[in-house]
Amino acid sequence: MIKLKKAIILASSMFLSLTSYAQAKDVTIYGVSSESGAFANFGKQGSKGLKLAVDAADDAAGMKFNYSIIDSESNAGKAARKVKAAISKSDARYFIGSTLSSTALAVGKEVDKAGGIYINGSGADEITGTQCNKAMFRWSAPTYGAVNASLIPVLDLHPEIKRVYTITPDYVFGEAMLNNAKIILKKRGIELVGNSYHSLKEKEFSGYLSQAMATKADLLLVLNFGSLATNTLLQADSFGMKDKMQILLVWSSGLDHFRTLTPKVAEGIYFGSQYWHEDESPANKAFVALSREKLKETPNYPMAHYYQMTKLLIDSMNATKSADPDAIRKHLEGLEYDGLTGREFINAENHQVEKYFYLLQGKKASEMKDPDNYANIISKAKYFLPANETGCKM
Amino acid sequence: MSSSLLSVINLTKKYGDFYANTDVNLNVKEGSIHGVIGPNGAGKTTLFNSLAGSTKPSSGKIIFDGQNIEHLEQYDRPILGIGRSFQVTSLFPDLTALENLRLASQAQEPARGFVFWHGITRKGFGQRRALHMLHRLGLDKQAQTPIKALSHGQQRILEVGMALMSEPSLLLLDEPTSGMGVDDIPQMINLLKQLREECTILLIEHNIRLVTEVCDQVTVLQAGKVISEGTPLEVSQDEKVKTAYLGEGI
Amino acid sequence: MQNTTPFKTYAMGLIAFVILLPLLIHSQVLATEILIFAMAAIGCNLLLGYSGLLSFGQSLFFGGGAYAASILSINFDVSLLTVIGFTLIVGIALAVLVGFFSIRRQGIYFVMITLAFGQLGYYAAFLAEDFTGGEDGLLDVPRVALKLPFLPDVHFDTDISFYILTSVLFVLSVMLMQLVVNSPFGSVLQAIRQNENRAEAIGYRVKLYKIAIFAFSGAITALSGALYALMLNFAPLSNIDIEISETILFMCVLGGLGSIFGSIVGAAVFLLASDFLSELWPRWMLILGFLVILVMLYARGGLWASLMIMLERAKEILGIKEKHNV
Amino acid sequence: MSLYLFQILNGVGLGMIYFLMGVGLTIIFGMMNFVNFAHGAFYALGAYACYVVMSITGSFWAGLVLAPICIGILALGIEKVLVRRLYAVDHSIQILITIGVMMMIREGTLLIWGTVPKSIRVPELLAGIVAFDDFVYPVYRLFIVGVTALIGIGLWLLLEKTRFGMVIRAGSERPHMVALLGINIDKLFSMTFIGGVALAGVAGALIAPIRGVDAFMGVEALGIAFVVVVIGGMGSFSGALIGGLIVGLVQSFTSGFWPAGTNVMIYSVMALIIMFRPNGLLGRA
Repeated sequence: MIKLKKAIILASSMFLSLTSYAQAKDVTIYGVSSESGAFANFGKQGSKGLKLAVDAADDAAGMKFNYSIIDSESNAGKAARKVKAAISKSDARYFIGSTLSSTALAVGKEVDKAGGIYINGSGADEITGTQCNKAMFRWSAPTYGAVNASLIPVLDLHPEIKRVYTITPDYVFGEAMLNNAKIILKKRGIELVGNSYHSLKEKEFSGYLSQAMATKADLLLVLNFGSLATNTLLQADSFGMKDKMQILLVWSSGLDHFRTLTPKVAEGIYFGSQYWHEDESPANKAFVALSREKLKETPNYPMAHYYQMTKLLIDSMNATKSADPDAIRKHLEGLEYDGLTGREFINAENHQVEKYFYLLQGKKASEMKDPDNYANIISKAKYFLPANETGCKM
Repeated sequence: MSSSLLSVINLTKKYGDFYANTDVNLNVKEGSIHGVIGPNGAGKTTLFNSLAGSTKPSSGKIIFDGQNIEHLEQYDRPILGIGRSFQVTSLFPDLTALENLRLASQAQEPARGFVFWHGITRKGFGQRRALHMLHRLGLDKQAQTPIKALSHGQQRILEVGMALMSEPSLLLLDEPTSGMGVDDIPQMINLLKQLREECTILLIEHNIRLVTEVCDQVTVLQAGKVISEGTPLEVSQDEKVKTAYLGEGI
Repeated sequence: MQNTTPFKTYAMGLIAFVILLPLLIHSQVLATEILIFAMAAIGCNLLLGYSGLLSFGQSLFFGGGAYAASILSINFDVSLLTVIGFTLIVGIALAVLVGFFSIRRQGIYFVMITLAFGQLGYYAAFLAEDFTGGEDGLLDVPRVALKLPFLPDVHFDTDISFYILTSVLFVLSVMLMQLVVNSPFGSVLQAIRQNENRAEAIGYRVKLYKIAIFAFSGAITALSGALYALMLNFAPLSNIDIEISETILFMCVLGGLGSIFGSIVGAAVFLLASDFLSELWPRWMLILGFLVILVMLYARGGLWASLMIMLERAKEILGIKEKHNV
Repeated sequence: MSLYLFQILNGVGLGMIYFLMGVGLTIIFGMMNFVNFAHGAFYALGAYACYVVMSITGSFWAGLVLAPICIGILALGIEKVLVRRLYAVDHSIQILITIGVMMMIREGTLLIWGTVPKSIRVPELLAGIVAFDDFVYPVYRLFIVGVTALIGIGLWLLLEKTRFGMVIRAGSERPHMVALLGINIDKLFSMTFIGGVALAGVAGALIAPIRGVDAFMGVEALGIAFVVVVIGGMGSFSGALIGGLIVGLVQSFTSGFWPAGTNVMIYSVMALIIMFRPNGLLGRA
C-alpha cells in the first residue's frame, strides 16, 4: 500500500512538473557534452563544471536544481536527436553547452522551437551572428574578440614585428580568424608576408612552417585550434622557430594545451585563451577554490565555462524566482554580473556575453610556482563587434 | 569443313613474354568427342579458358557454328550453346543441388535473372528443367541436399550437369574425372557415351584410358604447340608424343 | 535458401514491430532513429550479407540522400513524394557510380575503392559550403508536407506523425527488400556471393548484377539518410563521414549477415546500447568491438540467428514440459 | 625553383615516414595474405608505449627500443588467440574482425591513458635544424629518414639474402611445400605477424615526438598506410616504398596550391592507380 501511495505521489508530481513547469519546484538543466567520441576530454570536463554549479546552487527561490547530461557522442546529429527527444519526452527547456559549433547551431534551433534557453560556448561567429535566435546565448568570445584581444597586445609588446606569417585551417572559422587578423595588420601597416591554408585533418605542418621561415617572418600567427594547434606548435618547436620569431596561438584550449605541450615547448609562446584559472576576479577565486576542494583539480576551460553558463542560468532563475524561459531571457538580456573573467555583460541584441579574453605567455618549467602555473597573464581585454555588424536578426 | 562445329585458327596467348599457346589450330567435328591431352604445362588449360571465355586470346580466331566468338565474354557463351565444366569442382556450396541446376537453367534467359518483384515459386525460372536433370543424373534423392553435403563423385556429376543445363551444342569438359576414385570412372565414361547423342564434346584429360575409350579425335599439346593430331590409336603411336610423355609416366 | 514463411506473416510481424517499438522504449524520436538506421543497415546487408561486397562507401549514399532531401526541401516548395523520388534517384545514381568503378576489383582493392569514394564524398561536401553548409551542416530543414490531389495536405511536424511516416516507408522498403532477396534476382546474388566464376560461366553477367544490387543499396540508404535529415531538421556533415559507414557496418554485422531482420535487430541493439551504455560507461565501444569479433568468429548469423536458435531451444524445452504435463 | 626543390625534399621525407607506416602492413599481407585493419591501432600503441617508457625512464631511446618489443609481445598474444584462425578466411571477414580489434585497442588506450593527448619532446641530441641557405630541415626528421632507410635496407637483406627470408617468401607462395620441408609454417606466420606489427610500433614511437600521442592517431595512420600499400601493390616490399614516396610527394605538392584538397588528391591518386593497375604499381596478380 505504501508503495502504491508513493507511486501515485511520484506520478502526480511528475505530471505536475511536466504540465506546469512555471510553478514547479524542480528544475532540470540539461548539459549537452561530448562524453564519448573524439572530443570526450572536452565533454567530460564540461560535465564536471555543470555538476559543480548545480551542486553548489543555492535554493534562494525555493527551487531544486537537477541536471541531466546528454552525451552528444561528438556528433551534431546525435546531439540534435537526443535534445529533440529530451524536449518532447521530458519537456526539457534548459540546455547548456556544446563542443562543436555545428552541435551548438543545431541544438540552438531545437531549443528555440521549444521556446527554451540554451547557453553555449562554441566558437563559430554565426551563433551570435547570422544564425542567432532568441533562445541561444553564447558565453565565449567569437573570432573577432579572440584575434583582437590577443594580437593587439602582442604587437604592442613587440614593436619590432614587421612581417607576419599565418597558418589557417581552410574553412569558415579559419577564414573568419584570418580576416580579423588582416584588418588589424593593415591598420598597423604590418606586412602579411604569407599564409598557409591547411585541411582540418592535417597532421603535417612541416611544409607550412618552412615556408614561414623562408619568408623571414617576425611573428608566426597560428589560427587553428585543438590538436591541429598542438601539432603545429610541436613541429614549430622542432624546427627551432622560437629562436627566430615570436609565435602566437590565438585560439588555444588554455590549460589543456599547456599540459599536452609541456613547458619546454610552450615556454615563450603566446597563447590566446577564453579562460585562465589564475584570474584574480572574486567569482573566479571562489570557483577555483570550489573545484580544488570538491574535485581536487584545477579547472580548465571546458569545466569553467560550463560552470559559468550553468551558474548564470541558475542565478537568473533565483533572481526572477521563476523557471519561465521568457522571464529568464528578459532577465539575461542586458544583464551585467560578476563572472569568472571579471565584470561580464550580456548584449540584448545578439545574446553575446561580453567577457574578457586572455593573452598568456608560456613560462619556463623552473619558474612555475605550482604544477598548473604554466603561464603569465599578459593582458585581458574585451573586444566585441556591435550587434548590428554581426548580421544577427532576432 | 562444314561439319566442323568449332574451329580454332592460329590461336596464340601470351602472358608477358611467356607464350602459353602458340598458333594452335584445332577442328572439332560436329557430333564427335574430341580430346586434348598433353603433359603438365602444355597449355591445355589456357586453351580451354580461351574457348570458355574466361581469358581472351592474344591473337587468332575461334569460330563456333560459323560465328567468330573469341571476343565474346564468358557469360555470352552458354547462351550461344557452349557449356563448360571445371577441373576443380566449382558449384554453389551452400545451395541445394536443385537450386544449383535451377540457377544454371534460369541463366538461359538473361532477363529473368533481374526479376526482383516476386518469388521463384512461380512457373518458369528453371525449376522443372532442373528436376528433370536431377533425375537424369540419378540424383533425385539429393534434390534438397546442399552441395557441400554431397560426395565428391556426386559433385563431379553435378558439375557436368550444370554445363548441360544450357542444352549446349558444344560441351567443354576440363578433366571430368579429376580427383575421382577408380571405381567412379566407369560411371563418367557411361555419362559421356550417353551425351555424345546430344552434343559435341571437347575434353581435356589426363586419364589416358578415358581418352582412348571415348574420344574420336585427339589433339596433343606440348609447350603451347600442337605436336600431334589424329585418332587415339594414331596418336599413341606417334614418336613425338611418346617423347613428350617420357618421364611423365602415363 | 528460399523463405517459405508467407509474405503476409512478414507484413504483420513488421507492423506489430513498428507499433510496439515506441511503446517499449518510451521514445518516438529514438524509435524513429532505429527504423531509419535499420533501413541503412539493410542497405549494407544487401551488399555484404547477400552479395559478399564489403562497402565503406555507404556514408556517401546516406549523406548524399540527406543532402539531396535537405536542399530540395529548403529551397523549393515541393511535396514529400517529390523529395522521396529525388532522394531515390540521387541514391541510385551515386551507387551506380561507385558500383561501376569498384566492382572491377576484388578483395581489399574493392574495399579501398569504396573507401576512396566515401572519402571523396566527405571532402566534396566539406568544400561545397554553398550547397551543404560545410562544417555547420544544413540547418532549418523543413519536413515538407505530403500533397495529394483532392486531399488536404498531410503534415509531419509532430514526433508521432513523423514516426508514422517513417514506419510506413520502413515497412514498405523492408517488404520490398525481403521480396528482392527471395526473388530470382536474389538467387543470382546468392550464387555470385558463393562462386562468382561459376555464376559467370553459366551465363550471368556478374558485373551488371553487382551494379544492380548497389543501386538497391544506394536507394534504401539514401532514403534513410533523407529521413534522418528530416527527422533532425538538420543535415550535419557527420552524415557523410566515414564513421557513418562504420556504424552502419557494425549494425549490419551485429544483427547478422544475410538476414533482413538481423539488420533491424542490429540497428535497434546498437542504438539502444549507444543511448544507455554511453551514459553509464563512455568506453562502451570496447564491448562493441569485442562483440563484433565474437559474432564474426562464432556466429556469422549474428544476434538474429542466435535469437532464433535460443527460441528453438526454448520451444524444445517447453515442448518437453508440455508432454510431461500430459 | 627553390620552392619546388623544397617540396620535393619534404615530400621525400614524408614519403619515408609513410613507407615506415605501411611496410609492416604489406609484409603481413604479402606473406600471409592477411589484411590487418588493426595496423593503425598498433601504431598508436607504439606511440603510447614509447610515452610510458619515456616517462618512467626519462629516456626517449629506451622508449624507442622497448616500444616495439612491447607491441611485439602483445602481437604474439593476439596472433595465438585470434589471428591464427583467420589466415584462410575472406578479406572482408579479416577486415571486420580486425576493425573489432582496432576498436578494442582504441577504447582501451582511452581507458588507460585518458582522453587528453600526450606529447613527447624530441631528444636534445636531435633537437634543432640543419640549414642549407633558405632550406631548413629539423634534425629529428633527418634522423627518422635515416632510421627508416636502415630499417628498409635491413628488411631487404633479411628477406632477399638470408635463408629465413627465402623460407618466408616460399611460405607465402606455397605453404604446403614449406610444411613438407619440415619447417613449422605456423611458427613462421606468427613470427611474420609479430614482426609486421612491431614495425607499426616502431613507426608510432618514432613519429610520436613530431605529432604527439593520442588515441585517434591510429585511424589516421591506418588510412595512410593502406593508401600507400595499395598504391604500391599489397604485399610488395618495394611497392610500399614507392607508394610512400608518391603519397608524400602528392601531399607536399598539393598543400602548396590546394591545402584543403590534400586528402582528396591522395585518395583520387589511389583510386586512379587501382583502376589502371589492378594490383597496384608493383603488386603480384
